[in-house]
Amino acid sequence: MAEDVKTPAPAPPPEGEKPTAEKTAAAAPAAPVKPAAAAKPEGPVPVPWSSPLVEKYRSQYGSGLDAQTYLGQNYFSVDRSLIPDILRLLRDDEQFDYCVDITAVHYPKREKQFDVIWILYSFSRNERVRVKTQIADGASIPSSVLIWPTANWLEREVYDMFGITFDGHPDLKRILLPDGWKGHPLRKDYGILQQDQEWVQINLGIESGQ
Amino acid sequence: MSSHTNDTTNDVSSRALSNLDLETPAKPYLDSNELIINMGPQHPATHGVLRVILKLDGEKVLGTECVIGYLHRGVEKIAENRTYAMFNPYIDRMDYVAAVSNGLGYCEAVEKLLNVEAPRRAKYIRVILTELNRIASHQLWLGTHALDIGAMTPLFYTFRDREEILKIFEKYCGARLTTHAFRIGGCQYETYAGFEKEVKHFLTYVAPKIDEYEALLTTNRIWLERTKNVGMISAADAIALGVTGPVLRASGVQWDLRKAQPYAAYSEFDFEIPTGENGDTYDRYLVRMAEMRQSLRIIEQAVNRIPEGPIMAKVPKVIKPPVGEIYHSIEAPKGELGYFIVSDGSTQPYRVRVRPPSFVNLQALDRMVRGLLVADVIAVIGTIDIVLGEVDR
Amino acid sequence: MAPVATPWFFYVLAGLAVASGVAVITRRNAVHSALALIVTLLSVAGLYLMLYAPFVFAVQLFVYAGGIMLLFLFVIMLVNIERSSKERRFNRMWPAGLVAACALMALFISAFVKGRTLFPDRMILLPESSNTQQIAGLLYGEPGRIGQYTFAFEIASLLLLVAILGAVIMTKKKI
Amino acid sequence: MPSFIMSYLGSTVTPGEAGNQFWALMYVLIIFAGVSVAVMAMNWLERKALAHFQIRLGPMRVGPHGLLQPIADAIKLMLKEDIIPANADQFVFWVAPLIGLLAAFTVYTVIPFGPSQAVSDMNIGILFMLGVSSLGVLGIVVAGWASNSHYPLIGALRSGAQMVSYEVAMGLAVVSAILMTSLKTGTGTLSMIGIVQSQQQQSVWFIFKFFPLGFIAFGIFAIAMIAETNRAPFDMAEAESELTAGYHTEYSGLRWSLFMLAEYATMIAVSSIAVTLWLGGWMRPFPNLLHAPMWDFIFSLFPGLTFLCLATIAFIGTARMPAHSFFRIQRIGLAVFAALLGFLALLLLVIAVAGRSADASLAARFNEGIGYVYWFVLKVAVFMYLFIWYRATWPRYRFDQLMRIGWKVMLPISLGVLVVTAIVGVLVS
Repeated sequence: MAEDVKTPAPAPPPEGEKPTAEKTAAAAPAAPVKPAAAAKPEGPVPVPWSSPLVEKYRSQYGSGLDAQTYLGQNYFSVDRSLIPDILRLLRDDEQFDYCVDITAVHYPKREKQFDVIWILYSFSRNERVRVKTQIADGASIPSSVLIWPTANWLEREVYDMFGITFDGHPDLKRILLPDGWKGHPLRKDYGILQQDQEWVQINLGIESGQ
Repeated sequence: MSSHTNDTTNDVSSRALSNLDLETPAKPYLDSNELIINMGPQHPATHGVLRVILKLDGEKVLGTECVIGYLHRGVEKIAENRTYAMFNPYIDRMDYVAAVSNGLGYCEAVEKLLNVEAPRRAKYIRVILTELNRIASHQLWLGTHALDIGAMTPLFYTFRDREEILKIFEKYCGARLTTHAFRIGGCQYETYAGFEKEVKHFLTYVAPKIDEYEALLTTNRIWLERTKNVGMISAADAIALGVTGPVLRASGVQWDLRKAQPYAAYSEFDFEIPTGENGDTYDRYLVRMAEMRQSLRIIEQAVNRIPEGPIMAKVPKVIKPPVGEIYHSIEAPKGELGYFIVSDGSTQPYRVRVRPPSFVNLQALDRMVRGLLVADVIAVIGTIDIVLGEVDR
Repeated sequence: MAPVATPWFFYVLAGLAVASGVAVITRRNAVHSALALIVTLLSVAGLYLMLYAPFVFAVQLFVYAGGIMLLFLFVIMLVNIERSSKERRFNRMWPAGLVAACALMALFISAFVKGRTLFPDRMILLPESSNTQQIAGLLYGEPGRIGQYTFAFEIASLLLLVAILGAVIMTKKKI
Repeated sequence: MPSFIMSYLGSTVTPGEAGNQFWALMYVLIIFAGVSVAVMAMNWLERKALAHFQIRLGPMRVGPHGLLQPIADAIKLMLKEDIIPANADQFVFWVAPLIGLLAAFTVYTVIPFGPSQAVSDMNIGILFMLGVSSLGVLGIVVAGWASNSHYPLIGALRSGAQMVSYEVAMGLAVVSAILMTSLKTGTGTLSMIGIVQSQQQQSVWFIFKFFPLGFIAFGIFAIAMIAETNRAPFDMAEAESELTAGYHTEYSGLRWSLFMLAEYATMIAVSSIAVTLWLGGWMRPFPNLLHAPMWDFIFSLFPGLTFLCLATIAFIGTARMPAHSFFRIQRIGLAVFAALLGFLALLLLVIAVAGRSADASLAARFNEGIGYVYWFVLKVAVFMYLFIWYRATWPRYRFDQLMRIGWKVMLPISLGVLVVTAIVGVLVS
């Protein structure tokens, strides 16, 4: 797993998910400047992010952690096993006291299908950082509700939309969709017109919600 | 309460209540049963289709649980099936009372992803419209909040003045509410003739009107009693719960993205960040009132210094950002509105995540209302300033 | 004032009082019983009015029908109606109650028949307008004279005050 | 027949006291119709005044300036489906609005529109009023319970607790006014007419008696009566934004309108108590200073002049209507209304002129009676306007704050005023 993340791949390697994305190799270090369209002076490239913080963590965790900067935004790609520790450290030692968002991205073609992303902010440093990890479908991830109470609803939403379970979440259930709904709509294999017909028919008493 | 009155509701809501960690008194003193009340989704004061399940002891709130999602439209899913430009109008439908702010955040995020920058004149136009929208949003908030607390009249005053802003929007881009004012790379429309004059006229028009709202409420004894020390949230709690916007500032945290991480042209303007002390409903009211005045200041500077020049950057007809991901956030009237966009190099975003301020702020409701009374729940829902279109997306 | 108190009024009011009194103890639903009790109280208030005792009538209205019954209703409303309506209405003591009621009735009848001499032939009709003053005179005394019942009246009000305080202390967890 | 009518018009006591059953019945009918019309007018006035407070126009469509709106509303409410929730207690649900309505209308038997213009002059009139109006809360509480739903139940509990609490302060304020009645004569009175007459004897409205004392007692009553009628800012029982509609959430159609009727009738009734107790009831201003027959004549012109004013306003409204055929019917309607008002004004002025002499002629009696009723209604109307004004201006109190004010502020103050009034009264006499 470490190898996956260590390669300085720009975040999404969605091999062939869309026809246009075909060309994007998973391990393309150079920014994909292939389309002629984007007439930019220089293609932005994720560059390694070096800072005392990164050095510290790298020495501590070694290969499980990788730090990059893309368009001036810093992010860690960390191994799934490091997740609760590194988040806690970031909050306790580095004052990333504000969890802006928790979200996920689905890459169905990948072995570990999901990226889970924490967007953190530190009031004292006025700095943002993203923490990313990859997990497989059906795998669970430790909840960060105890680190930031705000994670409660955010994790529920990720669960609702992607079906990623968070261990230790006090009340993991659907938040936006009704409780009995089947399917997780933000997965790529969930069609945009798709619905839980059964739920609609039983609960709304209509044939279809379309 | 008599079970003949509440049995049915009990059954419906028992599952939803499962996470209410309610400390029931060890030994009930006199036999006082708890009452479970369903506030909403059809309720005059939940600002849309929010359902709050209240667990009450008499009128005292023991715990709440929000049930949301009645307005879920799958905006994030839609984004994955639209091009970048096509998705822009959908953004307006989230926080529909601050559509301009939404659009600003999205356009800037995509611009960042494309690594282009809007021209300076476009940025100024954006700032003027966004700040006008902030005033409109706060006015709408004030009217409905006051109505929730029982003062009917401010609602009509604020709507009268909000109308002036909507007229400017309408003249600028043809729409009043879901404006779709900005495009990726700048603005589509040049300002209409007399735009500056009308905005300036609005500034002189609305300043005394804000005093008028304050005259009705700020020193009103009933208003003070209803809002002071109600729905308190400490700065530490607010940060831990991810609360942003006026709610956070009312708790004493002087943090505003316009200052902390300036976007658009905000670094060029002189304005202050109003903060409160107690983090109660009254402070949030004061902060928003002060913010309206600060917005007027920003607009005045912007409209006086608006530069000439192009309003659209060089953006390809077909927007195809390079592979990568970006998080960009702005200070929407309700708090930090963030867009996390993942591009796979195609014309459609691979993933758009909206970080809605209302959604996150609403989570603090439970913390704020425990131990208060039913009437305070109304006041606190109002003071968080949620828009259900944004909470449910 | 011309007398309007015809026997018909009396029979109607008395009948209403008895009928609703019976309803009070036979209704399964406690709120219905309470409403019937209000009708009883109002009928009795009407009887007071017929006896040229308007002050007592007003107090009956104000205190019993208005205040006390409201509190009754408050309590009853919070009781589990469904459960209580399934419970047995009378416990095993009802024969004793019946006997007691019959004995009381016999006492009343005997007092009415035998004890006619005990009562004055005709009540002295006080003018209606001075009824309130008469009561005040009894309770507080005329000018320059302490009333007969002043002390008892004040004691009673003190007792009530104590009862109120007791109720507050009992229900309030912390004061 | 004229002699039959005269038989009472010549009398100086109320029909109840005179044992005149025909006139008592007439009075009951007149008052019932009058109050119903007043409630409708109040409904229109509230909507219009509230709208103008709030920079709106209010009803404009049904009749000129929405004048027929209350009638349209009444018809709509009568025709609406009358829903009884399946789980409601049918009988109690049915009887609850009637309790409130009965209580609200029974009070009017003792309200004195003039020294003889009342159904009856009970010698415990004020107690009767308080007692009967305290029955009104039963209707509300029972309605909340019978609806078998949460919001109505909470609304009912709130309004019950609220009304019981404020009745205490209200009663004490009333007692301090009653104490004042005993000052000159030595014996006080509970009769509504007697209270006004004692103000007449003492040549002062009780609001100005022992200056701050009467005023404070009046103030307490004026606050308590708003709470008693569940009006803003004390409208906790039907707090729209909290309890949707409180105790009448489940009611619809005619039953709901009965609640409204009862509420507005109660508002008028409690305002009448305030007017009777503190504002001199039917007395015109300054009867003691400006008592020359000339002044009597000038004041007797007031009713006619008021109607003349209203007629003028209506005429101006007619003239200002847009000259478009769309408005023709409205214009005609408003003109007819104005003409009607003008005719009434003329009639009143004629009566005032004809009844100038202080003899016992029919016109003089009529003139006198109109004067009494006019001043009484005018004072009550001021209170009605205040009710609207409060509603437009203030936010709503919270329930615990309401209770705190009732028990911890109003009750001690009213007790204090009572005691001080008694002491001052003893010292003065």
